[in-house]
Amino acid sequence: MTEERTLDFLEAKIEELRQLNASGGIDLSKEIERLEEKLSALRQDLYSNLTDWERVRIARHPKRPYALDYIASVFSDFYELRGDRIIGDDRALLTGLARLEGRPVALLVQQKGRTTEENKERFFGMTRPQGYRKARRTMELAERFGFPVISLIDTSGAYPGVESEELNIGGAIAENLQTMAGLRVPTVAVVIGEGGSGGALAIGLADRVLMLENAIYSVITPEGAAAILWKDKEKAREAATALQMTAPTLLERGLIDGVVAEPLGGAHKNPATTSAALKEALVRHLHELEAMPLDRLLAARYARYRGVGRYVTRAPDQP
Amino acid sequence: MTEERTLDFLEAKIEELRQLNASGGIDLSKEIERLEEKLSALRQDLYSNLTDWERVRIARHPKRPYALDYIASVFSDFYELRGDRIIGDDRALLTGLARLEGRPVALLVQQKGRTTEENKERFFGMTRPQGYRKARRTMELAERFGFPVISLIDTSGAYPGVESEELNIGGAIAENLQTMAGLRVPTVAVVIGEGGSGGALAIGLADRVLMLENAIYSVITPEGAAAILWKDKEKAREAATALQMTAPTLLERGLIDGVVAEPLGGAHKNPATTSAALKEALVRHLHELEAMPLDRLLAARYARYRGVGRYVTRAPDQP
Amino acid sequence: MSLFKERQYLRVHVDREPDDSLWMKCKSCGELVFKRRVRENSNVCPSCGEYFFQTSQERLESILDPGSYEPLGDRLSTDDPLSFVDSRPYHERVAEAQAKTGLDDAILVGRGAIEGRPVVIGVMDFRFIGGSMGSVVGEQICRAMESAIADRRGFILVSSSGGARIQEGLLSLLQMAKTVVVRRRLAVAGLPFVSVMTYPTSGGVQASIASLGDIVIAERGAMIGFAGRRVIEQTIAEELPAHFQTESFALEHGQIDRIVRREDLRSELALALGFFVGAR
Amino acid sequence: MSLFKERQYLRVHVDREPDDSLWMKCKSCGELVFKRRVRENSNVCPSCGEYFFQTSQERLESILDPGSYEPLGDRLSTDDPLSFVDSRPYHERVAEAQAKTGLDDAILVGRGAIEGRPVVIGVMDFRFIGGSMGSVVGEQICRAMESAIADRRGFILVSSSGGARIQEGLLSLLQMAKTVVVRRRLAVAGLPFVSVMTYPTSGGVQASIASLGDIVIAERGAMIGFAGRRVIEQTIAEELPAHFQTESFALEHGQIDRIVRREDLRSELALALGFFVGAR
Ligand SMILES: [Zn+2]
Ligand SMILES: [Zn+2]
Repeated sequence: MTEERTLDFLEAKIEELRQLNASGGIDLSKEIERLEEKLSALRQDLYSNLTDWERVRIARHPKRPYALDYIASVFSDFYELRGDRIIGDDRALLTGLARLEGRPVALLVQQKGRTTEENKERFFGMTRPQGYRKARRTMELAERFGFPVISLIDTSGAYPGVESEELNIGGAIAENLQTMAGLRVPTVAVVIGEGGSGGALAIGLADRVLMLENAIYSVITPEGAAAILWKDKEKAREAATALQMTAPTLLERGLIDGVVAEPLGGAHKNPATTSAALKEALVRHLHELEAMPLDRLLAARYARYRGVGRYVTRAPDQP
Repeated sequence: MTEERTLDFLEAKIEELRQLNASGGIDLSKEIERLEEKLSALRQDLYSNLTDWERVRIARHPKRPYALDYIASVFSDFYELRGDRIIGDDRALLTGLARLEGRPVALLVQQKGRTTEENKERFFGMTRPQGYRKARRTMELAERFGFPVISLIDTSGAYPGVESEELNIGGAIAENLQTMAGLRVPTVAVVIGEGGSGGALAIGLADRVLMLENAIYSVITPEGAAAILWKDKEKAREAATALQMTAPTLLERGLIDGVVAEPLGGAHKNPATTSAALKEALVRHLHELEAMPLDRLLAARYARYRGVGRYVTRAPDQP
Repeated sequence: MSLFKERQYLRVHVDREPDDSLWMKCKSCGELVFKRRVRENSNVCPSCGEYFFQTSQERLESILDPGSYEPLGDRLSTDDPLSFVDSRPYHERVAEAQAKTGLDDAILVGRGAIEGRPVVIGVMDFRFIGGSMGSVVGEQICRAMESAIADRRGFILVSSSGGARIQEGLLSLLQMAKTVVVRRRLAVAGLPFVSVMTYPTSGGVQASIASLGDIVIAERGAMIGFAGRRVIEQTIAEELPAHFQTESFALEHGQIDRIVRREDLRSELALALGFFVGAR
Repeated sequence: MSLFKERQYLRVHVDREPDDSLWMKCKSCGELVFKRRVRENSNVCPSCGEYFFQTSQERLESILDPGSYEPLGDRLSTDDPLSFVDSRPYHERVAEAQAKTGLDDAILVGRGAIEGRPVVIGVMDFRFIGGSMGSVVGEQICRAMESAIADRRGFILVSSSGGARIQEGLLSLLQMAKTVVVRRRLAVAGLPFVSVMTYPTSGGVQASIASLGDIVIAERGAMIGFAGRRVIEQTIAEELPAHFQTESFALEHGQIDRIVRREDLRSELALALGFFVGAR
């Protein structure tokens, strides 16, 4: 997206002209207006038909708002609950209580780091078993007190390492799925950036699954698929398309329940409007879920996941 | 108990005489009979009024039957279930399914080692967090399928070490207590040797708590109490008495529900009769518990533990 | 504290071509062994004890009582929901796998009996696109558990899978959720689920249904883990422990209940299932 | 990854003798500080921030809204069930502790409010035989939780205990079970329990009620652990890590939710309790 930089440059120039104009020497209002129209048209052109790969890049954009940004803008009174009570406290998956329009909710959020230091602490946003077990503990707390559970998903995947395997990361993910399958409170999961495979699903088996417009959600990273299936890491772009991992496509496929609009160019272009849209979506979906009697909620959750899959029935005598 | 050795020596001599007699040279039947009467009287004398400290020594006797011995003699089809699904598999606390008179039960047993090798593997019979968490997992399995839970307790205490603390051994014990408090199946715990403090109670919060006649059950080891309260490790004997940790006393105090008789001199003198007595007691208590409707079982368990404690009410104006 | 001497994974010869000879040469001990004898011996070399790869059909044969197997309901096949093409089209891969294995997809499910105990069983087949779980495998596992609930039988799943079926995209990831919601129903119904992990049980299968057995058994020679060795080596850039992700590694780290020899699997399952007969 | 710089435990001066002077000298910074000022400041040195020991009465004062405290029901005292004598008789130790502290045993329980939120609270007192839990402490904790259930209030327990009261033998061990069965009722009633761990929270208290909070908070300077340092050093014969069993150790190892400064404890508790108002 080198075009993106050109547009940013043009925007800066317009701003300079605007200041010159304001200083009162000459009247540039007309010219500025025309430049702005041009800029707007170019933006529309650039961003309205994003390729899948461009969305992947936006989903991973270093300036993209992370979970804690939404916690600050969408929720109030975030009260972090730390530790799995067994081994440690993962900093790539945070949990806690907070308020959404005054109403208590439980949060499970995956948090990437921005600095090298922070990335080290947060294992580049990859969740370890400690994080999944903490999430499960917080889910159970939420269930005890009737708090809805909201997950904000943003990880390239569960952390692959010797310690993760020693601590049974697969088992931890499986147990989370089992717990979420039976949780007697409404659950909403939102993929805010990267929804990376089992590492994302481990907090994503929810009544409603939403995605930000430029988030991705996939069984494997494009790079991983390229390496395994194309035997060529350069094919990530093709893989991204083939895997159908973008929000609009997944909504069309019926695999998610809603797409939260982002400003042109991505959430980082205007975090405030993104937060507002996210908040509106969360409130609306929770409102619908809370109107459902518990048994209907659980039955709907069951039906949703029981029904996922595409296959054909073969004739008994087919070879 | 040096007298014990004298008696063992006498017994050996009688056996030698019996063989001489059998070989047919001379008739010693009368003399042998008299010696046996004498031996029996001496034994009765020595063992029928054991001091508390003598019982402590029997409870820790290196030849005393351990949990796996009872598993072999009291139960059939032991099917071990290993691993806490999180960290590891403790070898000082074993769990599994087995049959008691054909009926499936879940077992949680603490196992000491006999050889140096085995003691290293089993951490000298001291349970680690991995063991307590495995026990909890097996309890939950038992609950799902309606299997009664039988605990055989034999530990000087939970393993005190850096790793234990890092893995939240206190939290693991607490969670076991909470799980046992609500377990929707009958539970029986038997102290077969040493019932060491929280490390024992962690599998001991049961509907029925039994002790073998020479087992001990205490808030602290006699040695620990001597060091802390008497500031003198040599006072373990006094501490053992003061702490009231023997089966007959605890039964009298109403803190346990039954004492399983051991042969004179301790279970190791005749493991078979001890096993038979243990089996009879387990079958009888389980039979009684299984006759109770679940709500009454849980109410009785609650009342039992809610009611434990001795205190007086002070007048409001007392200084 | 491994039960067996440490080793790399046992060799798995998945590409055994069908041929008509009556004898085969064991790649481990070099002996010529009678093929029928090998098959009757659960595909374990009668001479040296080496495990040969077992197809799902052979696995069923070695576990179930003779003649007790009865496949479940419909034959399902993928409809290539993403019209996926990588270095070649997915539908071609599937057709080839079907031709090679005689299977519709990477699992066989059916009813049967083990030493007289009625069960529903699913056996995954590594030959079929690495035993990966896509829509068909997920659906068949669910139908098997539903059949177990309907008939009040125990459920056994023998896993052999590299993980999710990439070519079905997010749909395949969601099979993890799908199998788990049904597994929960099996638990609510009070029926036992014995998970048998074989070479390999990994990725999305290990991180969902396979890890949720009431009892989890690993076959000797199994590979058990979530992330692939290569992915981990790239991430941490260090040598992996010698027995990493072997069945003894899993046992040592508390992830499984037991390790069994393949020859003993049948009696092991009968023993385990016996406890649950008439359970609540 | 400690939040605070590593240190040995903060000094706890439990044997502060009552005296009549208006000023005291801070043992940490050496400043002469006005005693009333210290007490109003949650027993934190206004000059250097050092924590001084807080009695249970002072703790209640610093947490609860002024004038809101109302002790619960009966005053209970041990009846020395074992007629226990070690280097001296237990009943003498108790009488001395009662005289020294003005308490009946090692805990105060009552009703009160925190920033207007009604609670039931128990505060243990380390001065009374090391804050150990015998029959009285166990009973009072249970009565406090029962009162919380009756009034539908949240429950707060501030722990400061070396563990079980050895002098009451098995009875004191069983207080672990007793507090836990009642804690379960509190949970079933849908009422929150916030456990506050202070210096020290160890042994049978840490291994039962204190670890079972819906939220577990550690005060800065807390010591948290099951086994005593000396016991561990004897067993493993090695140096313990510098921050072993500190609150930052507990946080790092996932055992607690949060660390709070004593000055912030009141607002922290108000914030936490706020989430549960009107919860199911
Ligand atoms: Zn061979
Ligand atoms: Zn100072």
